[in-house]
Amino acid sequence: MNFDLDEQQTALQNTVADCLAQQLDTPRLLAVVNGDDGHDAALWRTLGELGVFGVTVPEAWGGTGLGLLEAALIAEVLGSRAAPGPFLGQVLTALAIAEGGTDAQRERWLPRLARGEAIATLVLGEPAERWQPDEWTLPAADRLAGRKTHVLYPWLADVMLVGTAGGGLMLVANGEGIDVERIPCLDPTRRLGHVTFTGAPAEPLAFDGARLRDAALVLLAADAFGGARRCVDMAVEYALGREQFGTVIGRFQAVKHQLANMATDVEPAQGLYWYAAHAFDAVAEDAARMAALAKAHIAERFLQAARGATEAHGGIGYTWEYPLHVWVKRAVFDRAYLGSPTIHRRRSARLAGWTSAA
Amino acid sequence: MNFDLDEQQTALQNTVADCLAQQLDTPRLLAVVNGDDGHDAALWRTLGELGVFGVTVPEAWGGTGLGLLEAALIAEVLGSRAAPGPFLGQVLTALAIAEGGTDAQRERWLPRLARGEAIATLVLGEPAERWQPDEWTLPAADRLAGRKTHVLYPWLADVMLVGTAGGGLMLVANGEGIDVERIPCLDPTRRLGHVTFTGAPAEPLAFDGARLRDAALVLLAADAFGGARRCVDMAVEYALGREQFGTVIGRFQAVKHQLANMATDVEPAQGLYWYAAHAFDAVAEDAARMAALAKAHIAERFLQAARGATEAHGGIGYTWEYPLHVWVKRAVFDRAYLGSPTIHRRRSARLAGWTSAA
Amino acid sequence: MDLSYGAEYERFRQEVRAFLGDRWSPDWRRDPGRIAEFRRQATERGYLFRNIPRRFGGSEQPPDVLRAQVIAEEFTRARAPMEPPGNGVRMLVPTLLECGAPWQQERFIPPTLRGEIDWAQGYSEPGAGSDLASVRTRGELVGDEWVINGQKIWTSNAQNCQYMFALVRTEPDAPKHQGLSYLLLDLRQPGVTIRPLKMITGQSGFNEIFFDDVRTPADWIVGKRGEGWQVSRATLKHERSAIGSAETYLQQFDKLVELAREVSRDGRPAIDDPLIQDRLAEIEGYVVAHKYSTFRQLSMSVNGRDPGRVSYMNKLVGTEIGHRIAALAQELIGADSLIMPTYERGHGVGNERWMNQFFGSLGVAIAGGTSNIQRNIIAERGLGLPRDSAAGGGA
Amino acid sequence: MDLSYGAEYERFRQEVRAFLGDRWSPDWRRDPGRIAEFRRQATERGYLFRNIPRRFGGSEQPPDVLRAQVIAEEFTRARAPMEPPGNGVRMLVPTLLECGAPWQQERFIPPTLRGEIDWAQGYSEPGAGSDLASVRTRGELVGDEWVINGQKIWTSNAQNCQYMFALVRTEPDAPKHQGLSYLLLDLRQPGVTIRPLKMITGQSGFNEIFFDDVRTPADWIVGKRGEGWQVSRATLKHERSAIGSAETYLQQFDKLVELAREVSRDGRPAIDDPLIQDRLAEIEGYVVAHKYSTFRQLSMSVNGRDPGRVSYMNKLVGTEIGHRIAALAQELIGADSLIMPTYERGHGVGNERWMNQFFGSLGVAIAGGTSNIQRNIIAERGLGLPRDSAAGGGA
Repeated sequence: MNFDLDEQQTALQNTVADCLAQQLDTPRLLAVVNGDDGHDAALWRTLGELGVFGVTVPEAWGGTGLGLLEAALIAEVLGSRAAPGPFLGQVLTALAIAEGGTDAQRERWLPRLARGEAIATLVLGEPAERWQPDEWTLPAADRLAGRKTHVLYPWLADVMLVGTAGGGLMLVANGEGIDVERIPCLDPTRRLGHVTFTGAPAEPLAFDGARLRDAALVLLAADAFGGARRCVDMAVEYALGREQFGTVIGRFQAVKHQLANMATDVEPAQGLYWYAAHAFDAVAEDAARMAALAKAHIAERFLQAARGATEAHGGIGYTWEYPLHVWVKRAVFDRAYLGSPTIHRRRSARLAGWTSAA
Repeated sequence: MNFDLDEQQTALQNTVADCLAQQLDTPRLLAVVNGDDGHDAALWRTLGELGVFGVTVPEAWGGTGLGLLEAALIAEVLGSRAAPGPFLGQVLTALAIAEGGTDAQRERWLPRLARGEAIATLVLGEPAERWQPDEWTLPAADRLAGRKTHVLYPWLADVMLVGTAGGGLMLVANGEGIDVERIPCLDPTRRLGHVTFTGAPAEPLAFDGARLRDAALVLLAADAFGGARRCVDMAVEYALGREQFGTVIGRFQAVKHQLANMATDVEPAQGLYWYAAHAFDAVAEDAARMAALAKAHIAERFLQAARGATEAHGGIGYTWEYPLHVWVKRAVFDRAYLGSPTIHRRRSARLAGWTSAA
Repeated sequence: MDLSYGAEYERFRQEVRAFLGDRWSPDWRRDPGRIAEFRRQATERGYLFRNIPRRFGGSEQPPDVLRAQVIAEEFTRARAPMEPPGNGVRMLVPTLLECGAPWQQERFIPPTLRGEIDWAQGYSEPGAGSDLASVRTRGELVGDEWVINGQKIWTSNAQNCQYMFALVRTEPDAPKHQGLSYLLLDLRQPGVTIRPLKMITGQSGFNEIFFDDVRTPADWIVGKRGEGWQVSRATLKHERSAIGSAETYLQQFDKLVELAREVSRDGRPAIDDPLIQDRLAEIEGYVVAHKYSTFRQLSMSVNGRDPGRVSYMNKLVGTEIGHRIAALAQELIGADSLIMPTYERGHGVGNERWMNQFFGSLGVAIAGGTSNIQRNIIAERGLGLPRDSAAGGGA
Repeated sequence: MDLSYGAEYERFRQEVRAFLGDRWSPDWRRDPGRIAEFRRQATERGYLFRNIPRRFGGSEQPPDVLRAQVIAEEFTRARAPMEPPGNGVRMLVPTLLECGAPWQQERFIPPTLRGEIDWAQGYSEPGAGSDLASVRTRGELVGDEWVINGQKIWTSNAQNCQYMFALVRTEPDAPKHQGLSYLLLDLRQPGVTIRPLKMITGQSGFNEIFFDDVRTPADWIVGKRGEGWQVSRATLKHERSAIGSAETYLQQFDKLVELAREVSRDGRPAIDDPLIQDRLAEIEGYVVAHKYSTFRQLSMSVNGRDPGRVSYMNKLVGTEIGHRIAALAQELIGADSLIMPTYERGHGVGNERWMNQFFGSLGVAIAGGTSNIQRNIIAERGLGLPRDSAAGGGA
């Protein structure tokens, strides 16, 4: 038994972490936060050159052909650094095309997606909280017509992976018959728009929408873990630097215990998202349930850690220029996107057969 | 507006508090805890002489003719001191007979109940958590036949107030046709038995079982508040006396903040039980709902405070001779007796009309 | 125990209500002239500035907590303005009444009450948050003027304030707590730089203020030199008691129940979900307890009885309730929590307005002394635990 | 990442399983003779006492966390006894291996491993709980014997123990931490009074022990005079790492789900109640996270990588999970929480057995350093926050 990362996985995670530590400093992050687009094209290119977007693309099409675990390891790092942009849809569209696409679809999209030259996004949500595949109502058709909501960066997308009634997926190249309405976003690093299809040409893709949702839940959980741990780290760092009453506040026992409680709430969750990702890749019978549990559990830990870190900072943590608020808002995003924790706990309970009817 | 106690109420509460502070010291409490009966007959007589049991009995029958609020104020003090015995059934049976009994019933029971010479108990629960009046199944009949559970001190009772199918109440004088089975009790200060009726003669009593239940919930809430505050006080006292690392532990900021959090969780609840009792006496439309809310809320506060106080004490709080464990067990009792917090919150939600059907 | 106000107060309530009906219309809410005139009339009737002497423009009423409560209820219901918001009325005026020189009282209190001058608070500094005694902004007496250099932070609304009351280190050689003075100063002068701080919400409510040889007359000092710490604590007391009212949370809770009726979960109204019902009732337990706890405290104060340790806890109780409401609201609004709320006061804003309550609940835990400072106060004054030499622990 | 054990370990598992099938029957669980013989054989095979040299009766195996894990899993499944429980094997033997004199190792380790002698722990005193350096029990060297006077508390199972290892103040004039020695002593002598402490559960697991001129040979000291504090901390390390295993909580959680299937709420199976489902899933999040967190730590240790700060948190994580399980269990068993559980190991006990878990969850927060001590350790060693001069905060 070896529930540890191998050298390649560790190296991958470190590479991305080092890159972001160098490139995405606070001024650059705040530039994105304050910008209109919530996107940093130069950073996106750099990440593409590192191979971040090829992680789920087979080698034959220019990727590294790894699994969701590797994508999740990257998502943790992106969460830790509050990296902006449409990563989620990028790697998952590639995953779906790699596993379920025709050779023509693969040829058309995978090499460009792997390099980050084309951008992909997931078009899943529908009005009134219809996030889950069995709730989708958009009719599957050669030409799509209907409304989808809360799409990440639809205005940047070259290709959209669209969930349709019955839980299927279709591919839509950006072009005619697509209206995008941008919405004011709480999380400045993951911008959203609603999408209305008015006859957009669509191709079927043989990949299960529920499995795509599960993968997305795992990546959100990984992002949340990275963010939560970063909140703890920021609070610790602040407590070590901030002086009050003639001593650093990190020496006050009440502060120490609050930080210890925060860290203890967060740290074990690393194992949970690792396993959820591993189960997606290798333990089919656990995949759906662990994805739901991980997203529900870790998103709550993140929001709690973000809240705790803000309180630990006092006033400065409430300002725009000190970037902690970005993580607070990412925590809100990770919690709500694709359904709230109680929704996924309820799903998990159903998947576990927690009913007297069974 | 005057949401404060008047002089008589304050004096009543102080009198009982002083009496218990003098009489019910730790050795005497532990004697009851270690005894077979869970009852202190001498203390019971003393409380009777003080007029504690006459609080709900009209003056014409030897009581002071006060309301549930006054009974609750006493219950708070009893909770604070972990006073053992069948107080709950005593004052509520008297209340029910006073308001709903015939003159013959009043004459027969109230004077003796007021003095504590006769003991009364409530016979409400039924197997499988059927605590609530609309769940009772024991058929109302001249002679009762059936099983009731979790009755306080049935072996001491001269008279029983029995809940019957449909939510009514009947009076049963202890005697033929009553089998009592004592059970091992977690709370050593409120002992229980199951009661099986095999043709016990019963008289109807014109008092609503639901209203009786509400009164009982209020008294449990008051008891819980007294107990919870006492747990905070014991933890504070211990922190002021216990030295570690060369200083009293109450100087450690982590301990201070834990105690502050405990106290802050508990203290406002005093207003809640006051109002629930006042509503029972004077604001009919709020009575049932506030009783449910108060019992649910305060029983949870009590258990949390008891748990917190135990942790604040360390090992000594886990021993039998240090009496803190008695409050831990009373917290478990107040939480479970007559239905758990979530059950009463659900009732409260129904009573509030929190449904789309309304 | 009697939760009605009694005949006398109900008569008074009718009187207030009639006055409001006559003299106020909610349409005037953005008309400063109307507002000023209304406040003048309301003060004349004894409804506003009740504990401020008439000679300073107050109404000098005998203390009567219940009348004050009735006035607050009726003004709120009529959406009529009460005393002007801001630090002037809330903090400086009580401080001047307690510690100010007569000329200071005469000169500053009346226009402050009339809303003609607004005051910025100059306490916190980047290196002195909870620990105000660490203030480093220096004041030096040069001739008949104080010359002030340094920086303040967390001053709200400073752009619109003419004056500031500030803690300034004037005795650099004295021990920390004895080296401060409480100075008043005019912000409209060269050397004052005001820099708005954008907050988590994107709004800017607070500022940094930089002082570069800023001047104020020698006698614009409240109390004596080196007494600034004590003078400021008189004000802090007012600030703490001013925060937190059970009524706010009751209203928030009622809106939360409404929200649960409006939104869906799993395809059904959220209000029908047993999980949502339980969480609502759990919060209601805290909200109703807080409500009657404050009623109890109010009544006991009226009766001259000590409400006990709970009086130190009100702010923390409110903070916790705000957290609980924010958490459930986020659950209920679902995807609307992804939307940044706008700050218009109109009614067209969607459920994302609850995210304002979320940010507000975060801010409450920080404002006016962090929750950790509150816990110190509760532990020491409420529970009688010993003071720590290092009394901090906030941020 | 590979959650299977791999062929080598699966072969090893088969070997262990075959051994257990041959040499152990659960019917022998109360037969001390059979147990001792079984342990001897299992040690010979290298399954027990793996990190103890052969010359002291151990099996001296190369470190292999996965083999250890396989052994634990298979022994648990077969309900076969592992190393004898108690302080001797768990605390004294590692201490002697690290700090003991050769003759002490030879004399005390072998019979302790064989379960022939049991040891009481003599650390805590009424005035020295978390703060062991405050120990006041005195030891004076009189001739060739230590004469010991004082009192110890929280020694478990002392009635059945022949010996004690104790912290005793032998250098009254030295600074607090340098005045203690680590002594071994025979409890079966005049002057030793053992008084059982009845616990919250009604059972007595712990004792007070009084010493009145109790004697022990001069060379029954581990380490040098005045080194007792350091010697005892070597043992504390073993104690802390010994507490808490995710497996326990997984099993408790599975039983909790079973319980929810068995009991009713509102006339329906509790498992169908959305509120119960949510609380179960909430706990499951913590339990599964803890499970894979420990898998991760185990694997990283095997791989020679540092699992990081989480390794300081395992006990507190377990304590919190225990609390959560206890709270939901109480909700589920309803009126059965009013019943005092008995302590028979049979299967006839009703749902009130969950109250044992409740009391246990309370005890865990206290045992082996309170949760506050754990928080100090996490903050200082895990997060790198500074040590406080007053490092306490427990009880």
